[in-house]
Amino acid sequence: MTESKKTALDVPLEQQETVVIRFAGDSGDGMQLTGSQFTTTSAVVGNDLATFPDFPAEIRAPAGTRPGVSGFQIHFSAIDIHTPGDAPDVLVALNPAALIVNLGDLKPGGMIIANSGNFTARNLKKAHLDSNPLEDGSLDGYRVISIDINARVAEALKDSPLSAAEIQRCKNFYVLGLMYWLYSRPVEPTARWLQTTFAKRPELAVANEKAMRSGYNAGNIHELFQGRYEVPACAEMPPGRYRNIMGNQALGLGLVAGAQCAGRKLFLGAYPITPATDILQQLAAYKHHDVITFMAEDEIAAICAALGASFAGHLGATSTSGPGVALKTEALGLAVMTELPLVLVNVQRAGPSTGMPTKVEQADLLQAIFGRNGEAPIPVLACASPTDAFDCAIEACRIAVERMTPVILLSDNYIANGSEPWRLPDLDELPDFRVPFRTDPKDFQPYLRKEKLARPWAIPGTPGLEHRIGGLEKQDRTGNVSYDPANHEAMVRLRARKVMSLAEEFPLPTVYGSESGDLLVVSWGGTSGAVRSAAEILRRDGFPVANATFRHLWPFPQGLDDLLSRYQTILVPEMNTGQLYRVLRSEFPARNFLSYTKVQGKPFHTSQIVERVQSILEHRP
Amino acid sequence: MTESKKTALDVPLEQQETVVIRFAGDSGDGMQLTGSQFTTTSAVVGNDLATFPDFPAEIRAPAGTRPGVSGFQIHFSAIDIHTPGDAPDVLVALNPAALIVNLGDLKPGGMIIANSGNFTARNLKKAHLDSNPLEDGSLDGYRVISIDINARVAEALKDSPLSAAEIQRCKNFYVLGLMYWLYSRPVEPTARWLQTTFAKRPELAVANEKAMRSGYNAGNIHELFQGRYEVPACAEMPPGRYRNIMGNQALGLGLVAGAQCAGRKLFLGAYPITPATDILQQLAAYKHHDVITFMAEDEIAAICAALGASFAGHLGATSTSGPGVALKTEALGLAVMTELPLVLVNVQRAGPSTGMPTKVEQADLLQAIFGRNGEAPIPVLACASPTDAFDCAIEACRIAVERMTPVILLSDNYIANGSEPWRLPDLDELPDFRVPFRTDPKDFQPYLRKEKLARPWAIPGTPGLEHRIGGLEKQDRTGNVSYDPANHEAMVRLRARKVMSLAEEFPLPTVYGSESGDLLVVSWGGTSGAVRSAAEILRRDGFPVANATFRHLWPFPQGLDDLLSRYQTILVPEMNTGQLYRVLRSEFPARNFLSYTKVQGKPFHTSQIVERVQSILEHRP
Amino acid sequence: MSEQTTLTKKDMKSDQEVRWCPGCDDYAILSTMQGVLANLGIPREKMCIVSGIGCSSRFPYYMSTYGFHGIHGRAAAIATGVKIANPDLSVWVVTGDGDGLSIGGNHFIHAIRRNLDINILLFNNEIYGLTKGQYSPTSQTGLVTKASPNGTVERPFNPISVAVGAGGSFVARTLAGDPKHSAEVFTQAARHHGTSFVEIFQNCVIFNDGTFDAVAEKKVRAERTIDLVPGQPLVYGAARDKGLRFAGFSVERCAATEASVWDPEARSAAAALLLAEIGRDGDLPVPIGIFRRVAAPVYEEALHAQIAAVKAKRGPGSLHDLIHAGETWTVG
Amino acid sequence: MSEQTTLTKKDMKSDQEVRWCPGCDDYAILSTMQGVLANLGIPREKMCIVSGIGCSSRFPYYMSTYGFHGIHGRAAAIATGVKIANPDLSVWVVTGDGDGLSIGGNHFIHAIRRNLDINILLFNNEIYGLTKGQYSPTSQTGLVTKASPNGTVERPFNPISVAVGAGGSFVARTLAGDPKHSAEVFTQAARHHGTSFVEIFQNCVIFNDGTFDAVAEKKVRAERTIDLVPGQPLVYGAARDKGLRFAGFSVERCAATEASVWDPEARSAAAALLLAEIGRDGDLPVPIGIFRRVAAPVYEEALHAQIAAVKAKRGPGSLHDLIHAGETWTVG
Ligand SMILES: Cc1ncc(C[n+]2csc(CCOP(=O)(O)OP(=O)(O)O)c2C)c(N)n1
Ligand SMILES: Cc1ncc(C[n+]2csc(CCOP(=O)(O)OP(=O)(O)O)c2C)c(N)n1
Ligand code: SF4
Ligand code: SF4
Ligand SMILES: [Mg+2]
Ligand SMILES: [Mg+2]
Repeated sequence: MTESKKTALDVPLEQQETVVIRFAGDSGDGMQLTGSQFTTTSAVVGNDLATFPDFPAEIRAPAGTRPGVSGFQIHFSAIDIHTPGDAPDVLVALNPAALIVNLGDLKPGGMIIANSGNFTARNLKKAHLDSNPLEDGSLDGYRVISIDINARVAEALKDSPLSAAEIQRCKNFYVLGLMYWLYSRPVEPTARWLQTTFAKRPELAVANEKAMRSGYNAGNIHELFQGRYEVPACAEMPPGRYRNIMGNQALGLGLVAGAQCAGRKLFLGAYPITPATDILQQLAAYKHHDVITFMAEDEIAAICAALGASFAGHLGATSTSGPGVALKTEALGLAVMTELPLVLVNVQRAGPSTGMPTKVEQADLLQAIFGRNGEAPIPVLACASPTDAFDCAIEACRIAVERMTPVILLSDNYIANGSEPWRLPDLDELPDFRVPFRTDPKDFQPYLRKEKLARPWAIPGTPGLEHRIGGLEKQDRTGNVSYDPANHEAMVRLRARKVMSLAEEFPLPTVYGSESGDLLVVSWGGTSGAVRSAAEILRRDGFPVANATFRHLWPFPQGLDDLLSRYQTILVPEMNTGQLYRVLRSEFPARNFLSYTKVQGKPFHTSQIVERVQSILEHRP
Repeated sequence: MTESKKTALDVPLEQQETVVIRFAGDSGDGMQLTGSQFTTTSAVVGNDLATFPDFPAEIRAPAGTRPGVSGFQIHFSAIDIHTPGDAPDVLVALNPAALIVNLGDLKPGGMIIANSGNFTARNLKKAHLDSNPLEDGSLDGYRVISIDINARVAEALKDSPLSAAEIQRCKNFYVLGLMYWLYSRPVEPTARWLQTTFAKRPELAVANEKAMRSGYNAGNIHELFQGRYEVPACAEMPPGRYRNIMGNQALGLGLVAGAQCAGRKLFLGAYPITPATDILQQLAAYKHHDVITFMAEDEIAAICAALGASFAGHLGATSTSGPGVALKTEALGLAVMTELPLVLVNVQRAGPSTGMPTKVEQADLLQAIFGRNGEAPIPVLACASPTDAFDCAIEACRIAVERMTPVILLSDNYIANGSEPWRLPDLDELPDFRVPFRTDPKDFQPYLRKEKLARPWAIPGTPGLEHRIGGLEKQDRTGNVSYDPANHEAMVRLRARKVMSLAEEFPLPTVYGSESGDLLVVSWGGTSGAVRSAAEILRRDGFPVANATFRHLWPFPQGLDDLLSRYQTILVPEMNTGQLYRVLRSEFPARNFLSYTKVQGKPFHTSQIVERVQSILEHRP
Repeated sequence: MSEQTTLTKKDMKSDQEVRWCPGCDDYAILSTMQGVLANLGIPREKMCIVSGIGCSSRFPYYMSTYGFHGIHGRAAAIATGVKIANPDLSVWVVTGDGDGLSIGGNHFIHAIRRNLDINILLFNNEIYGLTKGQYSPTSQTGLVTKASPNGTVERPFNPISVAVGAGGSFVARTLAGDPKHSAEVFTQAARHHGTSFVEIFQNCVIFNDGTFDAVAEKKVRAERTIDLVPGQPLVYGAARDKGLRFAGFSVERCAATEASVWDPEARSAAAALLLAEIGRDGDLPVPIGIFRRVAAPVYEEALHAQIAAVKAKRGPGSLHDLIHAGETWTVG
Repeated sequence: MSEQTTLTKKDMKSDQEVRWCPGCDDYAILSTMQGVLANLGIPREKMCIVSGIGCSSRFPYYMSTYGFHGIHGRAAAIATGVKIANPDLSVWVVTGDGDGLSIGGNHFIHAIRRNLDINILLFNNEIYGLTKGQYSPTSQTGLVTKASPNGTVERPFNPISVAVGAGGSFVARTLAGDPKHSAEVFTQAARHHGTSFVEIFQNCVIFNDGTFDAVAEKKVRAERTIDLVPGQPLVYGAARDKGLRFAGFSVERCAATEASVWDPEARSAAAALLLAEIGRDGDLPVPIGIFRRVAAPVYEEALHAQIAAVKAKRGPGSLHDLIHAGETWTVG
């Protein structure tokens, strides 16, 4: 097939406010790359956006099979958005497995762009399909654009020096070009990226660019598409320099920044575990940023080494997921007793036990707040979006060093792997919370209190401050071992006060919508985007609903009861069986909470929240 | 000094309803033995009783020092009692350290029996005392009986073939004899015990008996005592055969009995930890009772081996304390996911971290209920007294095999080491909850549900039932690995229902006192005795207060809200910062709970509860 | 006991789709094990495979025996419970270099110390496969992974040395890519009475491709490995013309005729350790086969013998007596 | 760096009352260590002692240095963090046979593998002292304890073998009751560059009294132990007239004049393992002293060298650049 000469002008151009595309193919098809290129280009044209990848479960399944499908969803928009979108408007499916695995999510009437060249008998069988969905009518109701991309790429690159197999690996750029055409985006940013990335293998840069441009040109064929779309730049984005960032990345950067704000080296002790591994890997590359990563033999060693490093004057941190937190539980207690700074990051995944390691859940909240033996209070924060992870990590570092305490920061798989544009912070805006080490031996006592009830940070190497710490109960001030009953009670309450008095400095969550009323929807972590989007839609449609995102989960900010008291009902959507709901009910028994839960290893759809709220409001007395 | 010829008739005999004695001396003085002999004899004369030892902290401290003091408190009574008593009426102090460490607990005006022979300058110094309290007036306000027991024992045994050092080791029997005289108890039971115990060393039996009888006779000297006491038999004890038993012992026996009721071998995987070690040690001696004990390399291996044993058809159990539970957390999740029977016993101690390992606390409740990653519901029971531990252990075993689930049984240091008379159960009264293994391959599916939502117990070795289990999410019925969103939600809810529906079979706690009213005091675990005693005193004194002990802490029995609703206020005394209180507030937000906490590594005194209740009732509107 | 049936390799396959990466060496091990287990003369229901977490630990799902896919690092502990509870089972632990030697190192050495009659297969790919390629405690120093962008600075464990140091009674090594050799070693492991430990050089085609090529690749294997066969001389080479011999506490190359005879049953494990020390980077051939095979007391047997002795002496325990033990008295 | 001061043994004592049982061997070790540390020429503030839980793990409280009494089994892991964070410190891990080899076995072997420049003292009393006397992974088979009323059926670890198997670069053994020998070994340990492991035969007078008497008691010590001194012949006996010599992979008694010369720095650890295998129940003298002392890369040095290399190459990292990395764009 030759490139069509028809121009874009031949088809109508439709403005859309917001679009969701899911790219899906085999693990080897490069869908993540396609997605991230589309993301960058959309960012550059000024859209707001949010993305979420859908990796196959842990092990690389054989090519062509359903478990081998890899997906990437992008939501790009002319307005402010908060989630990667519910149902895709467009599903790009590079093989039968990709089609069948993702079809259920597609919007009714949505568009399917299928690589018909891969719908062979063999691939259909691998996908456990008895017949070809492109032909058996099962896709009726969708707009199906069926293209033999294999053939088109082969044709487009027939003059390339690459091997046939290598040529086929350019397929994803063909698709990318096609989508650029369809959504009226420039190919240049990607072309430039190809040139730098493959600077050492220019033939690859050339081939991929050519594939992309062929795809772009193919879009002009109006046999394929009845129209083109345009999603204008988003006017609501605050001015500034931006980059697109994933939650895990932002969190890692936040730890680096937090340690710098504290004037300490960052020591990350970690043991790999999905979906937290990225943080370790990212920081391992920051050796010139005063970051030490120690990959330990297990989670226990990881946290213990971090604690040892904190004792020695670094800012100890440890990143993991639920099963790893379980293993770190005992050492967390030691951190509470020794009152050393420590940041524990839990990138939550679906449990219990090994559960569904690549799927999202936020079911470790109760563990974070209550899951230790003895009275071992620890502040708990949760990040609400990929970019929020940066700020949360800094705040966690601040609390840790200011109060000499372990801090738990909750993220989740959805935030960790989701991405959104990040307005890059001005470094001068970052807080300075340097806490000097104790050096003066005069009247030194290791458990004497300073501001915020912190004990002094007196590190080995300092003459005259030699002292011993440990997990046995400490005598107030001296830190000597003590079994005195009254001292124990005093210390238990002191440790509690040190943490609970954070309530005084935690700000109240921002409320969107009216300051009082029938319904407040509260969210934390991975539900926040969907709740915020839903509330905006609802308010736009005239429903009197407010929403707020909680970052500070333990303790709750002072005045929260008062804030909550202004609403008749407080809806708490969660990806668990109602954990925050339980805690809120216990802390604010006078308020009227309603739990709404989804435990499917998948985030809420905005529409689910919308519907739930509508039904609540409809059934008002 | 020669034995006085004056008879008991020369001093007045006073009846007392209830008496508390604390025996205290150096670790090497044999106070535990003295206490337990006094206990047995008091039991035989028909008193109700409760005891509690006060061991020195973990390591044997040097003789004569304060940390080296060992104590044993016995409360014996003509009426039904529930605690080892608040303040002792009598303190027996064999050396200065024992006196000074225990003096603060003694009742105002209480009696001190001091071994003046040990109040030497050297011993005073070891006890960090500047002057001799027997002489410096600091004991004014107490009735001090000062006896040079060292000299008296030497004198009494001057014809014994034993060495001088050995003779001094008979001191505790001299003291015992003295106390037998004072409280009008027979010396014969102990004499018999000495004869059997030292059958192979009759010279020891003779010497100790002689020491005891000299002590007894010495009591007759009215220069020492102005009167004798008698505590009549308790008429309230239900008829039956009794023995005195400690909580850990009863719990161990309960596990043995529970396994037999289940028709399974008991497999205890454990790693030693204070105060749970006894259970392992006790069961290690039960090899002929179908009990296997496996002392593992750590707590994780202990629970994992127990789980493996359950998979293979035994009843797996694991005993530990808080820090050990922390380490077992991850494996508990695996037990939830694989749905295998498992009983985890947590004998709580004071935390956080290593805390005060020999002291009591009940601060692991939230950990038990909520302390796991993911949605991992586990039933939680708590025993309320030493003898209750037997019944609770059997119930835990029953739930574990009937529902194929891990069960957490909470005990604490106070219950574990306390003792009380146990009306021995009729073995025919024990429940029969044998659950047959699945053997029929027909339609076998490892995750198909039976009654109570349990899955079948199909053990390796059974032809035709070969299957695989593990920690990844299970497909309903087949048990195959599944990442299906709807299946996950269904399974999470199914596992929750399996546990939460226990509420239907859990009985409501017995309420003592009126069925509704101003105040209900609820207790669990180690607070139960004090609460029950306090409530009895209060009711006797006309205060309208009811009390109830909770065994079933997760889920709560059905109808509990209704029960609670009948009281204006519900007081929740706890040896933590209010953990049950928090859970109750969350589960029953409409009720009015009041938390009352003591976190001193020591149990509540009955009087503390009495006073708290009085002050609440006084401040009623 | 169910009657002995003849099993075929196919009988050992479960109905689950195998989900390792195409080209992964795990397929080869699976296939070999299916053959070996079918031929042990043990009925399928008497076999139980316990694993931890990792690519390798997916193994039990693909076998038609009883299986327990545990949690990370704890396979040996779970297997210990299974074996004690039912000594009649043929228990296999399948683990990886991460599962068995990183997080699970403690249970690993303790299982070997206790010497239960179980078999531990460690799929050593010198990488954490399942978590997408971080260096492991067996990775060679310098390995670049995402967790070690500048190369790992850690010294690796030698799994054979660790097992020997922990008192291993059966310690062996084989190559995933040599099914004949593996089958023989697995069979020997199954026959050994006590904990049998087998390190398997297993290629992870995705994250650590080719690590073992220098010794394990078909073309070089004969020259770069030497099979330790009990009672046989230490001979290797395609022509079987080369040998190794001991000289004091070192080992050197020699003609086949002068090769030392291999005795994995010697009292001392020193020679085994010496051979274990031969690395892939030197020019001596890397030993595979049986490093160590000695008789030692088996934990669950000693335990059950002790239980039987107590029972024999004291008679079967009576719950009634237990409850009524100690000082008792009657009320009413 | 603070100026070098001369420390006396008394300077090393903390103000805390020592609380071990009267007669416990731990007192002797404490006293010896106080002397050794005072003489290292290291200022007190540069010393950090990290322990787990157990009687032995109370050790840091009694020293006037920095100390961290950790949680059970995790001392090596905590010490790893301390040492990486501040390589300038002299870091000592004090642990027991339970703390270090039972629950802490994994961190133990991994510390040895990584070969940080730390010193690990394992107080081996073959019992769990603090929990009042249960058999430990080093208890002799048959030991009757409350947890093993019929005698334990477990095979013990040999701590020296475990350390050798894990790749120990310095492995030694001493007797608590021989302060001169201990002092020498501790000093050698401190001087060694890498993880120094010292097993100390330590008598628990309460729960396992006399376990080591057959070799460690003053009266028999000269005949029943042999001190492994680098470069010296393997000679022992009160008259120093007896010796050991190697014969193949075994060791035998001989006249002092025929004794083999001990080389703990040999390439292979096989000889060390062979000597470690000599048990207290045989009639060969039990080796104490230095089993192994070899140079090996030190973890924290390699790590910091790598960091320095990256810094040298890329310059000190800028947070601004890190944040602004990748594709960025401007709005407004
Ligand atoms: C407690 C816990 N920590 C970490 C993980 C993540 N994890 C899963 S497998 C694995 C390493 C696997 O390596 P290996 O045992 O060598 O197996 P392979 O995949 O290479 O076969 C890790 C770190 C986990 N599942 N659980
Ligand atoms: C997590 C945990 N498990 C168990 C214990 C109980 N415990 C304390 S010390 C100890 C064993 C100590 O043995 P060892 O290390 O040999 O020290 P020793 O007392 O003999 O010097 C145990 C089991 C604990 N404190 N923490
Ligand atoms: S990641 Fe490596 S070890 Fe895992 S399945 Fe793929 S090739 Fe095999
Ligand atoms: S119990 Fe044993 S090891 Fe512990 S202090 Fe006493 S004698 Fe020493
Ligand atoms: Mg691996
Ligand atoms: Mg010990």
